[in-house]
Amino acid sequence: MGTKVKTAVKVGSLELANPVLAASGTFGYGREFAKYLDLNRLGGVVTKGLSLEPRDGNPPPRIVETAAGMLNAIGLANVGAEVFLEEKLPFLAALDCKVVVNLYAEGIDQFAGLAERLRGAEGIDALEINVSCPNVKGGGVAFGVDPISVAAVTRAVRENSDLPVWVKLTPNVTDPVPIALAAQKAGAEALSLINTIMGMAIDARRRTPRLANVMGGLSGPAIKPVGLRMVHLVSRAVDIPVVGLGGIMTGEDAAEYLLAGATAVQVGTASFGDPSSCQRVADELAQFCAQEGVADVNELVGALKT
Amino acid sequence: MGTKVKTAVKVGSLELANPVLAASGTFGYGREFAKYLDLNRLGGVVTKGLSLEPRDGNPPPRIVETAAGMLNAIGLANVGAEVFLEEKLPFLAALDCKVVVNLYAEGIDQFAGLAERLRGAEGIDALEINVSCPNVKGGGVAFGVDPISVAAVTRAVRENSDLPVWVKLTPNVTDPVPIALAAQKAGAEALSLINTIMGMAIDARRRTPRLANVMGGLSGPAIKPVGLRMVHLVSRAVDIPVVGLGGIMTGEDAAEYLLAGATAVQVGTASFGDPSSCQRVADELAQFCAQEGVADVNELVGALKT
Amino acid sequence: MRKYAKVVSQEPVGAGVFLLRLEAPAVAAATSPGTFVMLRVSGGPEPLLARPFSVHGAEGDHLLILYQVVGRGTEMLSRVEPGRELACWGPLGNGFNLDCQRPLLVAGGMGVAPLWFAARAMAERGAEVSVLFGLAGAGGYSELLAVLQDQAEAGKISLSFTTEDGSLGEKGLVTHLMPQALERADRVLACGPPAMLKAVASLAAEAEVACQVSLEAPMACGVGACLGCVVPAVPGGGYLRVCQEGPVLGAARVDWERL
Amino acid sequence: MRKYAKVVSQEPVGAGVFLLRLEAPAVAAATSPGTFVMLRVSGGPEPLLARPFSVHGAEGDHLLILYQVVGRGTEMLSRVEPGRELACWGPLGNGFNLDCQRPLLVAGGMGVAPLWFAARAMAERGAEVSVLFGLAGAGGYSELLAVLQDQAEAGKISLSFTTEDGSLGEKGLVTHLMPQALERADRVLACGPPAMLKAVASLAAEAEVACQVSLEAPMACGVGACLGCVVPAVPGGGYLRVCQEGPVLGAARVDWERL
Ligand SMILES: Cc1cc2nc3c(=O)[nH]c(=O)nc-3n(C[C@H](O)[C@H](O)[C@H](O)COP(=O)(O)OP(=O)(O)OC[C@H]3O[C@@H](n4cnc5c(N)ncnc54)[C@H](O)[C@@H]3O)c2cc1C
Ligand SMILES: Cc1cc2nc3c(=O)[nH]c(=O)nc-3n(C[C@H](O)[C@H](O)[C@H](O)COP(=O)(O)OP(=O)(O)OC[C@H]3O[C@@H](n4cnc5c(N)ncnc54)[C@H](O)[C@@H]3O)c2cc1C
Ligand SMILES: Cc1cc2nc3c(=O)[nH]c(=O)nc-3n(C[C@H](O)[C@H](O)[C@H](O)COP(=O)(O)O)c2cc1C
Ligand SMILES: Cc1cc2nc3c(=O)[nH]c(=O)nc-3n(C[C@H](O)[C@H](O)[C@H](O)COP(=O)(O)O)c2cc1C
Ligand code: FES
Ligand code: FES
Repeated sequence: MGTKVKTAVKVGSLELANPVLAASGTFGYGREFAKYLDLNRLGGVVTKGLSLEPRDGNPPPRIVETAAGMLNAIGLANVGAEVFLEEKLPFLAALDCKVVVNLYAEGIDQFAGLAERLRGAEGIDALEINVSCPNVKGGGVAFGVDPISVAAVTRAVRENSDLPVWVKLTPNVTDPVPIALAAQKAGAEALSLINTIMGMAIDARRRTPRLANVMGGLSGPAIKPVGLRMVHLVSRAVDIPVVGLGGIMTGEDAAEYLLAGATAVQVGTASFGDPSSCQRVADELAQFCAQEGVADVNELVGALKT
Repeated sequence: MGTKVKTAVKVGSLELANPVLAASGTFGYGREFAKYLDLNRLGGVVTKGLSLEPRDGNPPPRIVETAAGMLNAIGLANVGAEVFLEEKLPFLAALDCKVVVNLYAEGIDQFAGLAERLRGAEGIDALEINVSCPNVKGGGVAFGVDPISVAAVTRAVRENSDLPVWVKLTPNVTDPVPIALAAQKAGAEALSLINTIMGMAIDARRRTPRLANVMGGLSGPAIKPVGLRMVHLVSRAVDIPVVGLGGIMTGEDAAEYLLAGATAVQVGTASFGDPSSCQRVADELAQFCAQEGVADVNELVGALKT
Repeated sequence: MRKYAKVVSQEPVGAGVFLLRLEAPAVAAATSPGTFVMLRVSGGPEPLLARPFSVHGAEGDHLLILYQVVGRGTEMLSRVEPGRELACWGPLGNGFNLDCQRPLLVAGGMGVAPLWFAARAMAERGAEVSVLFGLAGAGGYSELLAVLQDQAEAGKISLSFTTEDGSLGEKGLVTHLMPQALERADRVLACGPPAMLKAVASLAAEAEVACQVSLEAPMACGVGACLGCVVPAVPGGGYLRVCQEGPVLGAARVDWERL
Repeated sequence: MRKYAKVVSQEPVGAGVFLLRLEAPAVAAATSPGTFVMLRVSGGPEPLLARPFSVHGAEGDHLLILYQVVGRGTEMLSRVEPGRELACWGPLGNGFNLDCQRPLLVAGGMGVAPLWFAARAMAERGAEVSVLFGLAGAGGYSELLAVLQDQAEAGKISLSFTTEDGSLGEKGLVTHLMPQALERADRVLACGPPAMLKAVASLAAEAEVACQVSLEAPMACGVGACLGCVVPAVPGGGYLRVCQEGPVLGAARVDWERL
């Protein structure tokens, strides 16, 4: 690279070497991508949504490509806390980059129990609460759309953990601001947004939904305009940092999110079309700064002229 | 074509020769496209959002291309009711296809006044209330996200008109169903959905929004999964017909909307990339039916197997 | 109206500029200098919108487009092979007013594309045509410039250059040549970046010479329906659609302050 | 690991099938029959995802892919010219178990792509390889079939055909030939449409011959991260990732009822 751009950012109490994290659910437990990029060069890795017990997830088909995007209905399949702590975390803990564990549960007590289960585990730097996963009935949407529930979940995790708590918001709401404020008040150190947008795809000839779950979450470049808007709205309304995501494919996309008000960004679906995307985006962002005469990436944060 | 597929559909009391209408705001007042297709071959034309008085709209730039979509912030520029009735409607009235006038106002009294102003005008077949335009403060979103307001506006238009009233819903809500039910209860004959999804685009090098209005509405193929889902959800919840739209580019896209539960569809942004899109989609839909052994397009409506 | 045009040939003429020749009989027959067409290369959703291009010339059934690669639409266009059909509709918008004896044409960069069509048409009708062509630098443009110079000589068009880096003609902005040229002119036609057009409009207004400018704006439909392509108007405020009331507008109709 | 591969050549072999030769030394060195690669042609957002393709062969630095055009990704791939770099990562997934003496390979359609790699590798090691290749019809496939037949002869592979329309070999489904062929076989390897694989698995199970199938599933990442490519598993339910636990799976591990 040869550029001297300062790339370190602080998301609440957490210092990242650069603002680019891998997004939950699109990067497995990190190791899956180890061959294709240098994990130590990332700002951080957010792991696949973790629940207390292992989950099989939804029946296939679980994914379908759409115009400049994809739908997924994985159904939060994951290895569960025990296997995570024993088999997945040690690899991540040995990395230089930060490790954020994305949490999923179906009730407030379960969230508390999950946080408790992870308490003291070596190598976790922050928890990201997924109140927004649209795929599972009973949890998912119901939490994320209601400020009171979001606050309750946030508090439950905070009270059972010593780690910084990030809350990941759903875009499937009329107004994300009250929810963001509720999370902030309940002690979130940062807000991640956006999760996927609910959608559906149909096979017209077979007359069937293309996902076994019928509905799924839309991600990828198609949703970038929605993510940028929500990050812009929310970051102006809250006093805590925002981690922006949705459709980031390039360093310039990342810069757009920073300008909109994000302190850091996550790269999700892009990792599928190019497994080195996270590192590439980080490199391109530094290049962008160098080209634009930006000495410190923090200068971009919220610097949009409106 | 040579196919014998029956294409006529009934949207409430309105009979359309085929299920494909041109969507509001993307087809001007019809005449603009007369050179590029046979307007008489469409199911109908929905005119640009009309207000009582002429509106200049937002300052430029008003549009920007995004991944498989575009953002617009036209700001409901239109000629106003008087010019519409005198200069635009006569051309439309002479067509075989149905003419639906999309209404925009900033308050309930204004909606009532607008409906009253159009009362008795020759050549209008239905009114479509735009409670969902996301671009103008004071009206737009505020109405469309609240079932009580939507019901009030619907009633106001109904009471001041003899025409069928369609209500066009916004996707920018946590749940469209209560709003749909409110519109139905207030006397809507049909529901159109979806309008554009709120979004934003940023020029990272200039550090400015790409739209003068900062926010705009996302349309095009990028949003098709969102439209399909909302049509599916709403059509199962209401007893009145749904007119589906959002990202329809081809006859197969239209078939997907019908399967999801729409009785008719509108083609919007597609007309920009190909000015004959509306007719092409109607033709392709008939071809699709012929290929699939569907004798009557109504067989597709809601025929999704879930 | 046919909405397709077949690519006859496509020649790079330097600096990322291409001369595209399309077979589009109906458009070619109906066009006049200043009008434009919408071209769409992709059949799929990316890029979604068609791109507007001025008509650079019409020869029999052929339509000429002179364009520069600036983004992915033009990049994709530059890779299209002869024989391919492109979605193409037009001619759109109004044309220049060619009814004058000593027109002064002021072109900035690719603004030369429509103006050259006008220059040749007016020269053919016997007008004394002067063209001022400003570029940032002539580097890379030699092929295009040679073609233009040949055609200028053949067509008795007076052609002068300015470059900001002094690599060709006078060093500086194209407007530097205007005061003198305006002395003889009975109409100014201009096309180029907004800042240039603003300066041209103000010089022409001072000299009390009628002035038309051809404007660019992002377009979705090209046919007056989407209201996406507007520029601010005077008097009375409001907006004009570049695709419909324009792209050629009397300089006095444009609100240069709000542009 | 390099994530790019250069297109060396690309030959149409009939019926929309192409033989693609890529320069991808690291992948070629590491691959084995049954593994696959992810290929992405577009640089932009459309199509967004990479496409999985089995490795059809490896020759020195070269990787061979045999694929059929079925949608826009493969269509775009078929238009790629030699010299172009494609995003390419792999080898991914596990391989076939090649450790047997009298393998029976059952291919349906493009399922022949990975199986042929396996067939040649096993024949080279001295196994008596039988391949049953089923197609809907041989129409259009003559070029591909000629190539395979040549290679079969050279490699001492026994190759039999079935077609549903009877245009080549036995008329009917490829499984019709299996009962007899199974008598001598010590392992079955199969790749093709799910319904065929289910039938193959059940015939092999009846005959008590070990059976591996190579499955297809929509994939996003190809590396085990997205959990998008799962198929239902037995015993114990749950799911297996085709890209990670597969694409080659013991037939007994797949829950054919839920597939
Ligand atoms: C009436 C008119 C006539 C034109 N004539 C010519 C011509 O003769 N030769 C030529 O080289 N160029 C001409 N242009 C500019 C040309 O349309 C743009 O260069 C082209 O649209 C860029 O597309 P892109 O995909 O390569 O760039 P991108 O930047 O990727 O395009 C993104 C979006 O912005 C729009 N856009 C970008 N630049 C412009 C622009 N300058 N004007 C309008 N929209 C723009 C695109 O259409 C697209 O919607 C003309 C523009 C207009 C409005
Ligand atoms: C492990 C594996 C190995 C494969 N090996 C070969 C091979 O050697 N030769 C060959 O011709 N084909 C092979 N396929 C199938 C090949 O991946 C598809 O034909 C291809 O993805 C179709 O892409 P498309 O854009 O042309 O089709 P589209 O239908 O436009 O694709 C739309 C989406 O569906 C997915 N998709 C469509 N068909 C399939 C399929 N059969 N399997 C998985 N995803 C699919 C695409 O990847 C894409 O995400 C293999 C598939 C897998 C999973
Ligand atoms: C296959 C897939 C699985 C995902 N799983 C999770 C998850 O477990 N938890 C979560 O919070 N978000 C999950 N997401 C959402 C992403 O983290 C991200 O918010 C979303 O995809 C938008 O970003 P993108 O457009 O960059 O992908 C998932 C997304 C995809 C595509
Ligand atoms: C430029 C533009 C202007 C629009 N104007 C209106 C309008 O005046 N009234 C309205 O109800 N919808 C308006 N819409 C929304 C469309 O009618 C349609 O709901 C939306 O674009 C989604 O459909 P599409 O993806 O097919 O374009 C407009 C859309 C665009 C792109
Ligand atoms: S481009 Fe649509 S009105 Fe001008
Ligand atoms: S394709 Fe992502 S896990 Fe298999």
